[in-house]
Amino acid sequence: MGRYVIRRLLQFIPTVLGTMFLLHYMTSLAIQFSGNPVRALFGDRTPPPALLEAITERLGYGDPCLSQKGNWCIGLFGDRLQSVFFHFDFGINLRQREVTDLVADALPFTLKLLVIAILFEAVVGIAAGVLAGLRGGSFTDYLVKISTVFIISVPIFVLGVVVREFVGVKFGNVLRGQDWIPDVISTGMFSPGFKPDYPFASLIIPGMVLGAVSLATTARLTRTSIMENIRADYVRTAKAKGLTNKRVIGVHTLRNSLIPVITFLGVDIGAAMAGAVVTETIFNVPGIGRLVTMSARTGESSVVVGVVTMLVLVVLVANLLVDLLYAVLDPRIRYE
Amino acid sequence: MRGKFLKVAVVATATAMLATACGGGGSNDETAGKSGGTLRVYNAEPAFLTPSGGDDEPSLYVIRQLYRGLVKYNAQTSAVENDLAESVESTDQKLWTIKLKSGYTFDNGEPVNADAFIRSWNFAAYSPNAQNNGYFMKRIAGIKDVQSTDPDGDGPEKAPEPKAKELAGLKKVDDLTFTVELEAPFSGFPTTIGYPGFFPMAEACVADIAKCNETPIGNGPYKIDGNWQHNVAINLVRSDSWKGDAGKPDRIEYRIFADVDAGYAAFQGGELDVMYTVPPARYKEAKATYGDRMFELAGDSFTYVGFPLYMDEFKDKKVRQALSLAIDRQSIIDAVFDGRFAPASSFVAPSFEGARPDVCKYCQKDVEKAKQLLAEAGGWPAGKKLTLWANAGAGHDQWLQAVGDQIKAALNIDYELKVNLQFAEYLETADKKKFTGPFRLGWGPDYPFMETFLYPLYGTGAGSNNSGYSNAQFDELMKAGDSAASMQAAIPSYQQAEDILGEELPVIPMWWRKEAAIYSENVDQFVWNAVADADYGATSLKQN
Amino acid sequence: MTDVNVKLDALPGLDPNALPLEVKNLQVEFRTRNGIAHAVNGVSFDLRAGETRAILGESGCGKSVTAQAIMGILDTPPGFVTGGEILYRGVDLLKLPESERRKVRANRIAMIFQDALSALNPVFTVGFQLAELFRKHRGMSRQDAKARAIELLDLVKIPAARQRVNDYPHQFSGGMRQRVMIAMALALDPEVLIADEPTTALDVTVQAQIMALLAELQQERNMGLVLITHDMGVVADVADRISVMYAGRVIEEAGVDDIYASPAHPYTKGLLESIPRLDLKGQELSAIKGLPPALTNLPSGCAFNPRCRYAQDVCRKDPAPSLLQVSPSRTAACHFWKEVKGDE
Amino acid sequence: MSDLTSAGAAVGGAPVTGDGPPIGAPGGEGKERSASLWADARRQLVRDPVFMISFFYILVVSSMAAFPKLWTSQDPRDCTTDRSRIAPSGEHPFGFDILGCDYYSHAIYGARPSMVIAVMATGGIVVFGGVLGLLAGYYGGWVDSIISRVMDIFFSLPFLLGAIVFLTVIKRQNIWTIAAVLFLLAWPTIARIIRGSVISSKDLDYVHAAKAVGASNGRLMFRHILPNAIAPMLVYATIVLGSFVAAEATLTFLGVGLAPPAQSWGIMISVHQVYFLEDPWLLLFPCGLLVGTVLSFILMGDALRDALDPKFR
Repeated sequence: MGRYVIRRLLQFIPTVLGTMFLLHYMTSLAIQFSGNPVRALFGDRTPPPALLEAITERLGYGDPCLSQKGNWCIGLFGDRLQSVFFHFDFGINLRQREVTDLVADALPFTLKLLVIAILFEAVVGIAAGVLAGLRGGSFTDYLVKISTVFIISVPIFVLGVVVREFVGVKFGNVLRGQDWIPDVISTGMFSPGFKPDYPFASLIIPGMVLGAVSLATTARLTRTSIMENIRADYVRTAKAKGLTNKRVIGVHTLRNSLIPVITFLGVDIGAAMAGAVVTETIFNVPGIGRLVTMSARTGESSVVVGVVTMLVLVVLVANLLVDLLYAVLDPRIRYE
Repeated sequence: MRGKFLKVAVVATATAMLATACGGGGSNDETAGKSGGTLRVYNAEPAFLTPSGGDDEPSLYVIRQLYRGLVKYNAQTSAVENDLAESVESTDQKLWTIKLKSGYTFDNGEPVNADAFIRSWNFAAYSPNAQNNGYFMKRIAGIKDVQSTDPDGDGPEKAPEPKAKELAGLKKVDDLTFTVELEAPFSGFPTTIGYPGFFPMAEACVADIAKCNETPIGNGPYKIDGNWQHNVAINLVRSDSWKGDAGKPDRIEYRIFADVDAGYAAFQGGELDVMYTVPPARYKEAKATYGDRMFELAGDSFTYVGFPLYMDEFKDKKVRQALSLAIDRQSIIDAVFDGRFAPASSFVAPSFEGARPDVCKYCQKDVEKAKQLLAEAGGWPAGKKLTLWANAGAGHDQWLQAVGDQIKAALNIDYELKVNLQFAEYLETADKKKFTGPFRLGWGPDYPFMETFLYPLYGTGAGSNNSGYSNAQFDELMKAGDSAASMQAAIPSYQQAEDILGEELPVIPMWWRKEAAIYSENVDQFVWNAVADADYGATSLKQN
Repeated sequence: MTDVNVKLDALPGLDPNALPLEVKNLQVEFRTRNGIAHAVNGVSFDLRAGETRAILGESGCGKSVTAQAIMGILDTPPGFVTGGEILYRGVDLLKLPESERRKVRANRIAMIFQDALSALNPVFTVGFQLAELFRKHRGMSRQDAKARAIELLDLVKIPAARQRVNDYPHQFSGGMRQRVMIAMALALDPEVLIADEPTTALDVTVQAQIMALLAELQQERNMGLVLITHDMGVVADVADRISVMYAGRVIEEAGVDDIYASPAHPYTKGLLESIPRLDLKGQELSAIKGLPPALTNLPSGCAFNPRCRYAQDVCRKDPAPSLLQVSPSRTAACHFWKEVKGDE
Repeated sequence: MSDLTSAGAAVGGAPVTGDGPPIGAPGGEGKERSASLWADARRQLVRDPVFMISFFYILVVSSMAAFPKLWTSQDPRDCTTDRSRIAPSGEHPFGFDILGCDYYSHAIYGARPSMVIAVMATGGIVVFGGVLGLLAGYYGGWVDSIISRVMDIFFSLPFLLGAIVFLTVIKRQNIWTIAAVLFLLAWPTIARIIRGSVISSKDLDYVHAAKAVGASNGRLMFRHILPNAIAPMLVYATIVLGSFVAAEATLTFLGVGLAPPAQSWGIMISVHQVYFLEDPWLLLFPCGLLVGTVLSFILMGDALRDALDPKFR
């Protein structure tokens, strides 16, 4: 196991470097071909060249390779690697803030959102999947099947906007009109978006929207998995052992059925982080996804490279943990 | 990012509208509205909270409560009134003497004296400091020496140190007096210094500008409570060190939204007291829902379609006039913007002193005349498509498409849209004069003075003259206005210059943005400053 | 748990002197999208204590379904028991409520499955799976249950039981896994053991060991054994009585010697002829021609008639006869049993 | 968004770790069995109403994309702001959009970019991902190491974030670039699926037999090993088609997808979503078409999987 982990960690190195270089090259190309992002800061008015240059220099976009189309900017990449790995310096954004600060500001919100989303999709998704899987072909099964496919089909931004308007604003306003409902519910949970006064409660609904798509997948996966396992020989053995139905399902079926589901949930962390882009925009959550989108839009390559690199690391570590968890859950798998 | 800098003097005619619209408005000497309470307002994430750095709307909204400058603008008449200045005077419009009132301090106890202003302006102007508002120091003598240029353009060498660290045009006379020498006479100088880029900064602030950005050291009626919570909130409380008229609310909380729709949802959910803007698509709904709690005012943000005069197709003014005549501005405004804009028929914001309607004779739809003018000009090259340019991701494609549709219908010129450039690339294209067809751009005034709408956009070689327009007579008239004895005296020259534009049409004026703000039932009196927009410090809350 | 120390004597109608297992006219059908399959169509047999009853037949003939129906672990849906009786010491299991029925399983009637690898839960140690029986049925503590699990592994002759109790099923060899299965089945001292093809997946040498072990344990405990198999060789070694099944029916029922000496049904005869015999080396093996019929679409008349060399019109028109008495101790479901038998 | 991962996971098993029971459980009897597998599958699918309805719906949408003139004679570019947001009527069943263009013809013409993007990107990942997966699985060793590391790079980029970064950087947002970005970020999934099933079928007896009689590497890969991997790939490809249709809309909403004057369902939805309280039909029509398409692809994928996977018989 130990050797396996070390090997996997070593494999991270080319992956992370590759990802960083890919991002570096893409963003360098962007500057080479479509111009200095600093220029956009001034909008309609043309800045004095001196000022433009000074700001460009300060932000690290002054490297001459950035004005030669197609240049790989290897030197700049080297500098970036050096500052990232030796000084933990990811550069600054157009507003001259440290990327590490930006991430530190944004991360807690995204993490909270993720926790809520993953919990929601795990609990509700697995429950729905188990219900449907145990009663294959029943009404519940069809209900779960159809509603989950439907959720997957609706673009998440439509879902988000509809939920914000109807649950956050319309329904929330009804609740806010009732005195007996505690504030944390009426103005916290059912608010139209993130609220600093209720940093957790106001993220519940956005988190649920974020988790909705994966919830559907979780439910489908659980359902399929349960249906496969419920017919498995060892489940029959468990029944033949005279165990109660609860134990046959709860211990002998579920444990096996949840292995792929848990794997999915682990991998989904990365996807959910990306999905947070949409949710965070709609519900005004100042998280990582929004940070990356905005930076990409304003062409802040240092931010994009820095933040996405960090996210990639998170995804890689999450994947490794999932693989290890997989080995714990399924003794047939041994990594050596 | 279409920055809106200063807000403009509302002329007498607009005052009446303002008065009825906001229920009496509120200038500082009026004792309307009681003080107290917490005002929760919508804001986007500011770029900077320092006077030298913040040049975008969200920044200015915060800076104006944290800091105060030499002059301020009357909420209703928008006339320039002294704030920290005792007097701002000049005899030749070139050398200005500024006297300060005594007794004002920063929140950290430092005095607000002549040094504070000189320090702040020098800091902004010195190019290695990379301050966005260095742009506004461009008229002060010696500006070239504090800004360095890269000798080989974008080449490998770094820009050298500027020749001087300080602006030669700024001279301290005594603690409360200093003089400002301009590069060239400018009669409108007193109006410019009410812009936050000219607000003073404490020594401690300039010493550690990054820290000052997170925890501003202001000199205004409010001070920050805690730090700038990026992307979340900025909370201000009333400052005890402020000697002027105190702000009405005890506390101003700026809630930060990345998406205006999300902000509107929060307003609907009762989480905000003021939104200084309404999402365009929700304007109708907001008007219906909030009716008397919506404040509207003709604004001064200008949207135009520029002609690339460096292209042969657009050299003949009749072609330009014909294209302008083909457009039904009101219809586009109604369809795409729910009426949130006012059609433009001039080049200077209607609210500005000296502005006149219908300067442009070709800004009303008239298909017959358009066809005739185009025919006189020799027609449009057969088969050539008109390329319409706009930057991507800002929703301009919608209305530009409508413009194209109308031109196609009226003049049978087929069009294509070129709307995929991000703003930075788009602006560089503009700077390099690489547009291949009419292009969308906007303009907001830098100060409440006609000149700001004229010279920067149409003066020969001026910074934002993206059309490449050049007219000696126009330049001459501008110069005459700049050297006029007073702001009033400058107006006739400027008006003549505008008339030239009305005939030559280097750009097609499209529309002026209408300001629309909404406020909640908690608000007792909402105050909109004609120049500086929503004035949160003057807005009062209902006291229970 | 509720089922601590179940006293099964409390079962209503329990008659200690009745047979440990008696199946009467059992009917099972599978309701599928393609129609109803009559998987078991009137199967009857009985089992005495200490006796080994073999149920013989090709795959798909309903023998495993019969076993599952007896255990009450049929997948419902699609499988339904639609008729007949399953009597444990005089008590009809089919009439018991599920909670009572559950207590019969493993305690009174236990089962061994064909493929021990898939029949053991891959994610739990064998110790856990053994101990579970004691904990849930006998209410033992974890430690006691584990001690019993080790004893059981010893009983089925798994070397180093103390260490292996913590291993997972996939860490055992095929034979060892089947021993674990046996241990599990015997854990609660059942009176009836149903072994569904217990050796099919194993090497011949291991097969013999397992069968020997089963026989030994059966004798020790005077346990009734229902051996379900398609392997005539295994049957000859261990069975006392044989029921031959075809297409959901028992078509011949006799003592092991009688059947081997003179089968009374053409199908049995066919099966015996298809066993390779050393003494007939060099001769071609005769196999039964054709394939077993689909249960959803049985041929009219006797289900075996398309493959039967004795078949005549009556076989094609009339349904196969119910079991005819061939001798006092044996029956066969063939109009022409005399010809079949006499042929030999 | 998790659309893609969900598609991956929806195929069953865990595409990520590649362990667990091999998908499709290659039996070993080779071509004979696979022939009957496909025949059985076809028979089962034809009788499955859900599959047939979905299939029919996709046919309809494809015909809109291929031959919009079949469905409408209106020119979607014939717009005038005088007709802005007029509600649906008999003559104009979907009404008019904010620029006064006929919304029905807009929706018909909008099918093309959505479908073309999805089809191109899916085709790309099937071919490219399939070949790389095959090579990695078949040769193993350093070939596998290199391909796997490259897969890791793209796989570890969260899908939506990666798309945003690439598309904002490319700055030319048209059908080609969007398809290319979807392709770039999605091919590793299919490569993994193929790699997994190649590895598990590489050791099958008939492959050894073919090798023993001297079949070339190419023949072994394409004639003997690949057919075993087709079923899971087909299921995944069908579902991913749906995900791509949805992804186009989401990218457009985020401002990195197609932009007007191009016409696509994504543009229709994201432009009009702000009006959904006032004129809900502006959102409902394109959304309905889009959801129907995605739904159909997913249901088809489900049905295919059920038909092709012996476990579900």
